[in-house]
Amino acid sequence: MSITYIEAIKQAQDECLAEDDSVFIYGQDIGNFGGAFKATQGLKKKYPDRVLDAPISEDAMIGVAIGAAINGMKPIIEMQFADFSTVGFNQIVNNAATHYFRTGVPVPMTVRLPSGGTPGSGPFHSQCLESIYSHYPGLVVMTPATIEDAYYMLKEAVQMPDPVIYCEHKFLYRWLKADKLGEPDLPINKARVVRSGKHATIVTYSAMVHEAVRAADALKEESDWDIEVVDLRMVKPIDIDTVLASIARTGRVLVLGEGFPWGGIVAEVVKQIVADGFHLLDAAPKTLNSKDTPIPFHPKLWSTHRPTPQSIAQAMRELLHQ
Amino acid sequence: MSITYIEAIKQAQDECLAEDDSVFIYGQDIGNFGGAFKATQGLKKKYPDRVLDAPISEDAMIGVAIGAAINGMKPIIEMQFADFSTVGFNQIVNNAATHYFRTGVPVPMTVRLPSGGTPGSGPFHSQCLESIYSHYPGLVVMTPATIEDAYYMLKEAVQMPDPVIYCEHKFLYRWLKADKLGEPDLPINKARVVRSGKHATIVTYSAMVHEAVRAADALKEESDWDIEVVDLRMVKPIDIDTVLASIARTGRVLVLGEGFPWGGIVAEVVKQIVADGFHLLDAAPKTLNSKDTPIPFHPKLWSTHRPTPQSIAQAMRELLHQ
Amino acid sequence: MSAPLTLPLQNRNQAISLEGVYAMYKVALKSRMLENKFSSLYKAGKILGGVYVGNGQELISGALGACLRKGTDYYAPLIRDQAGRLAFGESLLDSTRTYLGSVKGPMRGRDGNVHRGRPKEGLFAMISHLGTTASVVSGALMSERIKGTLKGKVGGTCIGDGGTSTGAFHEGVNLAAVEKLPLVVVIANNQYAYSTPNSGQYACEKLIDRAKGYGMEGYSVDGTDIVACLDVVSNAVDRARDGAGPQLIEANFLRLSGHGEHDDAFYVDEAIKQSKLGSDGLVNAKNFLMEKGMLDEKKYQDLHDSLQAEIQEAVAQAQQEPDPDPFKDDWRALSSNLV
Amino acid sequence: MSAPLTLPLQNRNQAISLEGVYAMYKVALKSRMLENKFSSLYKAGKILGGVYVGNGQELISGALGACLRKGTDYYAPLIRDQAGRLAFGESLLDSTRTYLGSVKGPMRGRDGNVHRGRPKEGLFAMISHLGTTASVVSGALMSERIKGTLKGKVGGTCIGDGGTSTGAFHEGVNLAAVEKLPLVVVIANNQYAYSTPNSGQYACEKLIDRAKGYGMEGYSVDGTDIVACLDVVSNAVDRARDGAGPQLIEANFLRLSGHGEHDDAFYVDEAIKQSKLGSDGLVNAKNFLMEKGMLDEKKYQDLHDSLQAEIQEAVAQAQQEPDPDPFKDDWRALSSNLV
Ligand SMILES: Cc1ncc(C[n+]2csc(CCOP(=O)(O)OP(=O)(O)O)c2C)c(N)n1
Ligand SMILES: Cc1ncc(C[n+]2csc(CCOP(=O)(O)OP(=O)(O)O)c2C)c(N)n1
Ligand SMILES: [Mg+2]
Ligand SMILES: [Mg+2]
Repeated sequence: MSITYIEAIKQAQDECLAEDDSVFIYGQDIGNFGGAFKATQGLKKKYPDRVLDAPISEDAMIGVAIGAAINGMKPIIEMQFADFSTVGFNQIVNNAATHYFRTGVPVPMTVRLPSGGTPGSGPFHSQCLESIYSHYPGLVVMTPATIEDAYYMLKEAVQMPDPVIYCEHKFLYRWLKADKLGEPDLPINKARVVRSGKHATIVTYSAMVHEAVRAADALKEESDWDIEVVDLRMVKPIDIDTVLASIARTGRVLVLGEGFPWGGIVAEVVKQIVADGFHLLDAAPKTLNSKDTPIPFHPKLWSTHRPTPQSIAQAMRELLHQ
Repeated sequence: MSITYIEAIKQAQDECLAEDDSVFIYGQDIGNFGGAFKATQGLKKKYPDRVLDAPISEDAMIGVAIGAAINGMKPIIEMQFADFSTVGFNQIVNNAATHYFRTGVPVPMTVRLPSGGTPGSGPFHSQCLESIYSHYPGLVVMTPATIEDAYYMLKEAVQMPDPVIYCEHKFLYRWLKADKLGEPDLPINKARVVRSGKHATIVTYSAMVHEAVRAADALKEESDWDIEVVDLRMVKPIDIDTVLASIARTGRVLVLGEGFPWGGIVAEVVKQIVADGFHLLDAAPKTLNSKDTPIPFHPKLWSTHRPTPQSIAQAMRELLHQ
Repeated sequence: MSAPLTLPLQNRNQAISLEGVYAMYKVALKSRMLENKFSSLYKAGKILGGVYVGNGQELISGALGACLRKGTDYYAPLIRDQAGRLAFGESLLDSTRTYLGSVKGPMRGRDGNVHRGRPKEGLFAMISHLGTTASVVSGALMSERIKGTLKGKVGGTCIGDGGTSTGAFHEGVNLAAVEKLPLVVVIANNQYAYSTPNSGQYACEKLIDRAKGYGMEGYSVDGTDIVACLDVVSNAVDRARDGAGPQLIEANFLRLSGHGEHDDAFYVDEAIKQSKLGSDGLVNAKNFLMEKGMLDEKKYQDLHDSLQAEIQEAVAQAQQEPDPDPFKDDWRALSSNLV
Repeated sequence: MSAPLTLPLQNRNQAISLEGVYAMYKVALKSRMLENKFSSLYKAGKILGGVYVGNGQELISGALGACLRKGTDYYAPLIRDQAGRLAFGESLLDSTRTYLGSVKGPMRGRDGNVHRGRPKEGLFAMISHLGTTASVVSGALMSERIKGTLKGKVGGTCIGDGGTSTGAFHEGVNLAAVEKLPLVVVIANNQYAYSTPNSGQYACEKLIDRAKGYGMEGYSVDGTDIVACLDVVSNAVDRARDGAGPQLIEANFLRLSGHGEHDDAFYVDEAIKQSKLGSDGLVNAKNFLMEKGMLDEKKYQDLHDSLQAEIQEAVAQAQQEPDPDPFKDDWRALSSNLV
């Protein structure tokens, strides 16, 4: 009776389909085959008319979702990998995202993006696109880091009247396991203090939440630093109040993300922190992202390219000694 | 014998074609017709084999540029509007941008993006995409604000071994006029202090440089504030040293951009400022961008949506009184 | 006079009556006159954005709009589909208000001219990026199928010769074929995409040669012939409605104006202008109706004057309506309340 | 034995000799054996990424690679083109080094498995996003035209049945046709795209029906027949080289393995497996060569053993080579020095 992160996603979709006739899922190999990551396994059998295989046409898949959503449905689009959503990019950012503002008619659709790095996946099966989508007005962007968030946030995403970019992290799919699904503890638009501390704060999201906690544990062990970790959960909009409240306690902050270092969520969080919490800061905010190169294939390169508990702990040491 | 910003672009292309047989231009309606903005007018006649009309296929246009660049050419791609480059997005960010890192073979191509807002152009003919492209490793992004930069930067872009996203601002096309082309005064990777001051700095780029200068002039007149204005010129990579040197003089900074407010160049500049110049700051860095909605069509909405000399001056007053 | 026309096309369920042709002509003429008005307003500096008119496209565009049923069907018009919009039932005011930026228009000043729509009434609001409509309409039709309400419903959209070069169009049309959706796609082949002639967009003999490659039924039609347009389009719409799957129509004619009102179209081939392809379908239609006794100069003048008055009124009303007020506007891109 | 085979296809400039068929068979067999090796290494946990093999695709893939000339032509292979790569002249070591992550491989550990290439030698390095190669090869060919050196040169690329649904593929192929480029596009129709059968990708009868719609010459070929593959591909390549414009080939066969080595392909239709389409082209080729007296069991065993030794050596060498060192790697995405 255990549950993993990917099973939580499947269960959420199953219940969405069961509870609401206007929900359907569309994506490549998601029917009989159950999806590249098995997030829809068994669902085609239960809901044969609402779990549909798509041709390799990401642009058109998003177009279909838009037309259906305008027409009262609540489509879920599964991208086979987040990286391939660049092919549907135009329909997402220019059509889905602008529709409500332009016409007053909302577009309740959810795009599931299997995101982030796993060893040996290389430059085109490892990307984090949340920063790119967050840049555009009209999109909600979620980045669940736990089994419960994966489940509850997806269920809310599907019912939300706006287009939601739901970034599920592939590394967490089977790595996160629990005996059972926990209760919801927070509205989805609130950041969560995952680990409390007093010397510094790490603000992060998605898989990096777990790396941050490891780094914090190591620093506790190593030199008795108490590091607070805040999980943003939703990266657009951002619950900056929870972030600022944490910094009010600690005075120091590292903003951490797995994606490319230029612009994006991490820079945006820093921008918002200094805009409203400059006086709270005892030291310059630090940031950590991947390196500014494509994501390398070889695990030895990959594990240096992205932040690790070691590189996070090192950044924290620098922050704490500033 | 006067010259405009768009004529500088045309002249730069003309000379690139004349001086280097490996340069060619590819884009929609750029041949006989001379391009939607006349940036290639007359060039087809002079270089009939190297000024080529493309079908409405932005993805394939970029693919062509990649194949040609790998093969020793230096293609210039004209997008009819920056907004349409979202259709070629995948080839730009995943193919062109990753190629050098993956294979060691550089891709010397230039993508010209007619960018930015003009009244009545609406959500799909007004966008600024420099923030999106800057996010990706492997691209150089230029945003010239003057006639000279338009000219000299384009000439360097074409000769650069990397893919360059060259964002030319449509509002400046005919609005900037000079008697003649000035001499180059700075390497293209250096930011320029456009107006010196001592009380605060505005860091910006592209058309907003001119709005910032107007706001600075107004503040001088109104209350004798001396505002320094720094033009980034190239937004990836960023010359943060010149920005920090200015802040060292003024202690206060507004980072200003025309694009959407979430993430992007403006947030990145703030991130870099606080990382290396936190101790220089007498007040929290401020930022100003467009509103976080699609770009509205109606000039009355549009002129409130984007930063104006008035809203910039207002932000500066708040910054100066912090 | 009300006897149904006998037309050569096979498989046609409906006969086209002379009354039908006349009704369609009125819509096409109204469209032309409305756009002429926009064109003069543009030249007088009274339009805020660009103006892209459908001169030459009125017959094929109007035919599609006329054959679709508002309230039942879906229609995703493109930039030169003023006639189709009117035929589908879009009001003059929706058009004038959008061009003139009235806050009372369907786009409330947030978007302009050809981008307008009323998605809740089955009239989609296009984005500029070409090729994106086929998949959107397909999505609406797929959702009808899921709901079990598809039967008897049709979706229609239009694409230019140039737009067929987009990957988005290919993906959308192919998907509609895979799903066997009742989608009618009109390729309005006006010989140019902006300044680019067909030779710069495709290398096949006729675009309709692509129908087979998509597994669609395909038809060519002379876009300057009102009867043929009505006939071919109504046949295709009927077949789609009856379950024959997606339909592709290529209509050939010439764009009788510049790409937009800023463009003098110096590049248009004189030979095409002089050919049958270059003839004005509206003039042809008028002649046809005169021959058939449905129209004479007096009746035409009356029709013209009454349309002019209608248009004038819609323009005047939009002009006196308020602009959007940036300080009262609800500047929110999301409909959820998350902050 | 060295007499040229007489083959039914028209317009063929070159006769296919039995020696040619045998040479091609050797390449196809080597490809199969190499990929079998990768497959076992994968199952033993010794490969860092995924493994996607070309079982079933060797003949058509190898034929394209064999007909292109390294040093003159351009070749953009796709995921199942190990055979084409070998035929084009890619070394075994380039392959093993990339799969095994050796820093000495052409991708230096930065990219893996099927993404490798040597762009400066005319062998392009694919990205994962399907459909993007046709335009890239077109760009190389256009640049040859601009330089005045196009004559006698050809570009070749491959796409899957599923990949034809991408907009990128449509744009690239259409552009090649508009530019009348000497591009040969092989559609490797292996009946499935991952788990999706052809009925989920297209609604036309045969994908080659699209050739006419692009204005390309088109050919169908049985992908399990070595002689037919060589014949059709060499004909198309020759025609392209001679200036006949872009060529589209659809080869039909069955993917004889899962999508990747992680996939047991439970969804593959038993009836297809049992049909001629589902036969193993490599077995067919072996039988053919035995019939023609070019091969006997002894000769086959010798061939097999020598190929095995070659492969073993290339694997062993790659395995003992150093991994990339993240601390010595030149972490720069730009080749310009701007900072
Ligand atoms: C993807 C994309 N690229 C470029 C444009 C710019 N553009 C607008 S209309 C047009 C020409 C369209 O030609 P066609 O499809 O033949 O339609 P027509 O204007 O002739 O009705 C172009 C290139 C666009 N709207 N979308
Ligand atoms: C644009 C894009 N979308 C999705 C994928 C994921 N993907 C990789 S291979 C594949 C199936 C390809 O099928 P096909 O083109 O028939 O080639 P085959 O694997 O059968 O050789 C898919 C969907 C991709 N690579 N690119
Ligand atoms: Mg046209
Ligand atoms: Mg396949």
